Amino acid sequence: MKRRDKDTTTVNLQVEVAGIVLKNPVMPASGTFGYGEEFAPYLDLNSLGAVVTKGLSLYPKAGNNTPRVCETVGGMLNAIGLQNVGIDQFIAHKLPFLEQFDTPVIVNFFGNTQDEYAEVAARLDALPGVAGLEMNISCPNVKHGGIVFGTDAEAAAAVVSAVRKKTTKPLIVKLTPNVTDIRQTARAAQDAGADALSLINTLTGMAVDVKTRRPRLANTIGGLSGPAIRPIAVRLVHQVVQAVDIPVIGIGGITRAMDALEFLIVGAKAVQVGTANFVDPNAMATIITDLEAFCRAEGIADINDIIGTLEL
Amino acid sequence: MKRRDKDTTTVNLQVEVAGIVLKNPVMPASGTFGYGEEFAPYLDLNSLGAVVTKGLSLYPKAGNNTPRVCETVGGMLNAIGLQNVGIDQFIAHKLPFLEQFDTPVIVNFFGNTQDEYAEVAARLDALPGVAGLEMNISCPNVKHGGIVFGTDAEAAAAVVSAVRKKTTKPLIVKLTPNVTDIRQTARAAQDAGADALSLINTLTGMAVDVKTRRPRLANTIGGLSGPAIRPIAVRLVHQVVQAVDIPVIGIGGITRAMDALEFLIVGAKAVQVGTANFVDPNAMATIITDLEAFCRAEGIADINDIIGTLEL
Amino acid sequence: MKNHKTIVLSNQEIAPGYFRMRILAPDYTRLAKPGQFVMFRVQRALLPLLRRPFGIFRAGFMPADCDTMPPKEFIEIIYKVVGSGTEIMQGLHQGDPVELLGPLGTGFDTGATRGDNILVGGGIGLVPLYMLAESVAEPARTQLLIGGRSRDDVIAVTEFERLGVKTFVSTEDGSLGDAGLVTKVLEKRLESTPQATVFACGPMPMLRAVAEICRMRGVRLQVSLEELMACGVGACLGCVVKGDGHSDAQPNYLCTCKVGPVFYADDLAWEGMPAAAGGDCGETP
Amino acid sequence: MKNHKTIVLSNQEIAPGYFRMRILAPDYTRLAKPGQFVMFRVQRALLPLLRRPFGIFRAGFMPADCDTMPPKEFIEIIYKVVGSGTEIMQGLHQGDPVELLGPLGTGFDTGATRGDNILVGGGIGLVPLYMLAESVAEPARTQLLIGGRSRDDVIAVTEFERLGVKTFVSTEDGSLGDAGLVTKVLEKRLESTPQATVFACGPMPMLRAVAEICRMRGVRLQVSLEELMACGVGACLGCVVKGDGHSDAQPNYLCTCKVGPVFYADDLAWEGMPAAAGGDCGETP
Ligand SMILES: Cc1cc2nc3c(=O)[nH]c(=O)nc-3n(C[C@H](O)[C@H](O)[C@H](O)COP(=O)(O)OP(=O)(O)OC[C@H]3O[C@@H](n4cnc5c(N)ncnc54)[C@H](O)[C@@H]3O)c2cc1C
Ligand SMILES: Cc1cc2nc3c(=O)[nH]c(=O)nc-3n(C[C@H](O)[C@H](O)[C@H](O)COP(=O)(O)OP(=O)(O)OC[C@H]3O[C@@H](n4cnc5c(N)ncnc54)[C@H](O)[C@@H]3O)c2cc1C
Ligand SMILES: Cc1cc2nc3c(=O)[nH]c(=O)nc-3n(C[C@H](O)[C@H](O)[C@H](O)COP(=O)(O)O)c2cc1C
Ligand SMILES: Cc1cc2nc3c(=O)[nH]c(=O)nc-3n(C[C@H](O)[C@H](O)[C@H](O)COP(=O)(O)O)c2cc1C
Ligand code: FES
Ligand code: FES
Repeated sequence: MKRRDKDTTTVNLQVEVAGIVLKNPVMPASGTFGYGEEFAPYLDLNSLGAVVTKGLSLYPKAGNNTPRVCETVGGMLNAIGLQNVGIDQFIAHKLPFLEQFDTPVIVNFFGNTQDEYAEVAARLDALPGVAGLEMNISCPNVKHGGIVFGTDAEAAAAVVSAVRKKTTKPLIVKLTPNVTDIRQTARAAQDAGADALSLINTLTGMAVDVKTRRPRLANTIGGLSGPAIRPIAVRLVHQVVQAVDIPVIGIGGITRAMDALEFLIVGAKAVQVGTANFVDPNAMATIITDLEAFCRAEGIADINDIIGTLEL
Repeated sequence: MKRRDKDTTTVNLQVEVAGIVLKNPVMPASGTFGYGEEFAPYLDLNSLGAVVTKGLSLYPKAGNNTPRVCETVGGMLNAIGLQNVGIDQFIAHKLPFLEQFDTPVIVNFFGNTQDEYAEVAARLDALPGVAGLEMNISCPNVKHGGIVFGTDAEAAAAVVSAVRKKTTKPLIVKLTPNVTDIRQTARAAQDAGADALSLINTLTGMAVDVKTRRPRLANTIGGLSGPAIRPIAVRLVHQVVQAVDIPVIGIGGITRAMDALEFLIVGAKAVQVGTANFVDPNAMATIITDLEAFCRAEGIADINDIIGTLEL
Repeated sequence: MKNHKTIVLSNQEIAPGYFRMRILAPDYTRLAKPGQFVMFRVQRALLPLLRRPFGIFRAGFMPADCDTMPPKEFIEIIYKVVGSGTEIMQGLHQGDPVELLGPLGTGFDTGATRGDNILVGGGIGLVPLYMLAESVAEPARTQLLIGGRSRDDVIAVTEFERLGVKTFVSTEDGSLGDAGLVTKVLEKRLESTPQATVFACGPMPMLRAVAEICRMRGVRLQVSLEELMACGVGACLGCVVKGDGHSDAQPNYLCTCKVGPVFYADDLAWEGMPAAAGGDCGETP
Repeated sequence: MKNHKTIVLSNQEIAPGYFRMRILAPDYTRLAKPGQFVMFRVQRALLPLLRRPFGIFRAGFMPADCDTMPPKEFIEIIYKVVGSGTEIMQGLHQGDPVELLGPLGTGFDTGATRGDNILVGGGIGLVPLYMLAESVAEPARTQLLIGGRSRDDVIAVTEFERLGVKTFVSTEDGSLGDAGLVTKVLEKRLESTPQATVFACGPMPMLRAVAEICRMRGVRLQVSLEELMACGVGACLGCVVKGDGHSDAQPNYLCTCKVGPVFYADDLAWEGMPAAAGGDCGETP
């Protein structure tokens, strides 16, 4: 990646995921890119494969008490508590901004109950400016004792089915890594009608302030993200790609083109960049440029030729 | 920790785990300290709370092909494949060395089948030089399609019961973090007769060499350890401490006294230091000294007064 | 608002544990407003992973390296070494590559500085007050109250004095200036200039006390807050503080990085405001 | 065998991408044997996390800083910048704190150097051969064959020449010395000195070819290998290579860090020997 050839042979970076055509396989991970506008001063949103919004719910959500974030070795914990403006405000104030760009908008969403999921999906389905839906199933099911939808194959299947009924738009189901066998939830989501899967969401973690003896997050427990989790994410994507027939989007600890390539090689059709956006607001632009340079240096004309080429 | 008081008030660092009295709560994690002798030139083995050996099996085991290790951000992957000299050689050549020291020897072991676990336990039970047994249940059950014992509460209960019948020595069961709800395997192990639990073993991970498109480990998948995983380990120890009545030993990414204290505060009675031994062969000695200095600086006379003092 | 890949121009210890770093920063003299901050990164480092927020102490020009070039634009930050990130920062040298994201946030409402001003800085909290002092209409009607634990924590006083601002130093241990808390000085100064507007930055207990003093006297107060930040640009929602009227039922969270770091005291919910606690990314032993 | 918390004495680029670092290293002149290595750490860094193994180029004394002190004992390593760790190393300065674990491993069997010796170094593989050349009984009967991709990869030749060793340089692109592979030179030299013992260090394809040449001619060969290492002391079992007679049924794994890094070629299973592949800890973009 250090050598940047002067060579200008065109490299095709375009990929297709669940019917959504992406200029390139790089998009932000939900919750790390706000509603897009926060990063517009630093990054040309037109250069991205897609924009993925902060997770939306039916009603505005205030989120957790602070502290909400804390740094760990090679990563960070967050317990934002899914703070978001809610679907009405999103439609009124956030979506119009994103519609200016020639970049597909993927809306990440969640609910506290199955019905809420379905209702948000129905609302989003009606919006021409929305190219696809990403449903975050790493949320506690309020009606069923707070068990996380995504940790149980049956619950996952049920909530995905409910959403599937409400939308004909491309539906991406975002999986949690906090399970014994992710292939079970992956297959359940596929069978319930998902058009694609994205993974991983954060790993559950915790840190303690030794002086005060209190958790570093007000919520005690939070989600671990960043380069520290990349090996876990690559393993899970590798396993899921083998287990399903629908496209997979790889997420977890990507900071460089090299990292993105790990996911593409094990079979992800696209990637999402999360925590790295905080480290460098221009990270995705650099990754896209470097992916192209890598292909050129290796004599690869089409990035699709890299996808799933892991040699075992 | 920077201020090192000249103050020489004695601080009690002694703790007891499952009937084993430890001079201090710090011991090596299995597989990162060989059979002790490898580190003897760098560290006084008498200064440790205990020595924990590389995982032993009934017969010698050759381990995996290379590459077996690979560095990741804030951590490392390993797929050693449980290479070990086997119980006979251990008794003949390794244990006598360890018996020279005034430090309890905890023998980590595993089997390919439930019967093998039981047989190794029976052999170890007969050895006066062995203070306790730590059984690693993160191994595939060869007789049952290779499903890892420790990922299924029933299988875990069965194998722990089988071992419990063969030994009256303190029995520590080492849990895998690669599960949806670790409290289930923790309770299963407790109910099957474990005297203590230790956690976490490594998280399953993978890395890819982008140039060759091959996994960085010959075994494709390996175990992630090191500071990167610490937040996950602290969370799991926190959860298990709430769920069981037997003592818990905290493991995962400890490199400093501060890290050890996180585990003690959430309720671990002792800790194991793994990957950090590679980073600094003297790491455990420094941690012990710094734990004492911390207690002194905070006016704590007995380290047991720190254990489980998390404020929520 | 830009991300500059730039370099360190100088980095000097100005008091035990306090460093002043000058960084090449094109456009900052034009863009940076009093009270704004930057997200600082040691370039290419993944440890620490996140950027560190620092107030802009001042922006200025220095002579170019040779005649035919334009003068160099810089900012200065002053930082206290408290953890892994600042420890790495103290080892940086001239020419080392770093990144600056900024200028960020909403700074002081300088429209409010027309009459008498009292600037209250606790320890390192003094930093964002310098550009504010530079910007006031009548420096002679501006008083700066600096508080610190001991003499070693009182920094940059001469810089303020050079602006023509009246400075009052107090230390908790009495090793410099008046002995006692800076809030005691504030109460005294408010007796002579009760119409003053107050601007404060410092540790939470100090800010809380200042807020109480001002509230009791009906004095307008702007405070600059610190919160743990991941992005600095309003995207992660990690840095929120509770706004006025916040309740569990009717939450009112405000981003410190966007709406702040400077707030009117009236716009905040002061009860239960936590002291900004540092994280720990595991580098320092 | 000790872990020294010590400092860098100097660190200079000796060819494009190749650096020579001198490190304060008490006792190494006495303890270090030819072919041994150290595990090097930039002190307190958690990124890179693991130490990096480097051959000891030489150990020596330098004058003390003042008359009344004993001379300073040092080692030198020569390293090529290839990844995240060596990239950080190239930025180190005199006085920077580092850690050395060593001397480690089993070096060359120097008992075998009595007659004619041929030392074969490929690129950076030359490093461990210097102490070996220093130790031979008759330097004049010792030949050093250095191979590199181009002239920039041929380092430290003059140092060897100063020892009175005959040196033969070859480069693949012909930019220095003979054009072609070092193995071609080896075949020629073995014609004139067929009784020689061969000592080789370099990339795996070179070593494999050297092993084949020696096996065909019945020449005794010692090779120094590289493997990924975590601990360097025989504890992690990460660094194994397959020993002679290894099979899946009868595995014979040998620790490169303990039994090696130097092995008699006969003691190794050469089929399927993998080329040591670097890891990647994610720092370099
Ligand atoms: C708007 C703003 C302006 C600031 N201006 C200054 C300044 O001018 N001079 C100065 O010395 N400090 C200032 N701080 C505090 C400074 O950001 C922290 O001291 C610094 O981030 C500590 O980093 P560390 O790695 O050394 O400490 P660690 O404790 O190792 O840091 C770990 C994590 O906690 C965060 N953190 C720790 N302390 C604070 C804190 N007080 N506020 C916010 N985040 C924290 C770090 O950014 C990092 O993410 C400011 C903070 C904010 C929010
Ligand atoms: C016994 C021994 C002696 C060595 N002597 C020298 C020497 O004198 N000069 C020199 O330049 N190099 C030498 N090497 C190789 C040197 O260790 C690697 O080049 C170095 O570790 C690369 O580190 P990095 O962080 O820059 O590369 P990265 O690729 O980022 O390293 C990532 C990981 O892979 C390991 N690694 C990468 N390449 C190698 C390699 N070839 N061998 C072993 N581990 C590797 C690193 O140690 C690290 O754990 C020796 C290796 C061994 C085993
Ligand atoms: C601050 C923060 C907020 C997040 N919010 C959401 C969210 O609203 N919905 C969601 O599905 N994932 C959310 N995530 C998870 C990320 O989208 C991503 O899956 C995870 O961070 C792993 O990727 P990374 O290692 O590149 O950050 C959030 C992550 C962070 C760090
Ligand atoms: C090289 C290596 C070998 C290991 N071998 C074993 C083993 O034989 N038995 C076992 O129970 N755990 C083994 N482990 C897991 C460690 O004991 C420990 O649970 C894990 O590394 C997490 O701790 P750490 O982050 O401090 O390294 C091994 C870990 C490493 C890195
Ligand atoms: S720091 Fe991310 S929203 Fe303020
Ligand atoms: S490097 Fe650990 S055993 Fe050789």
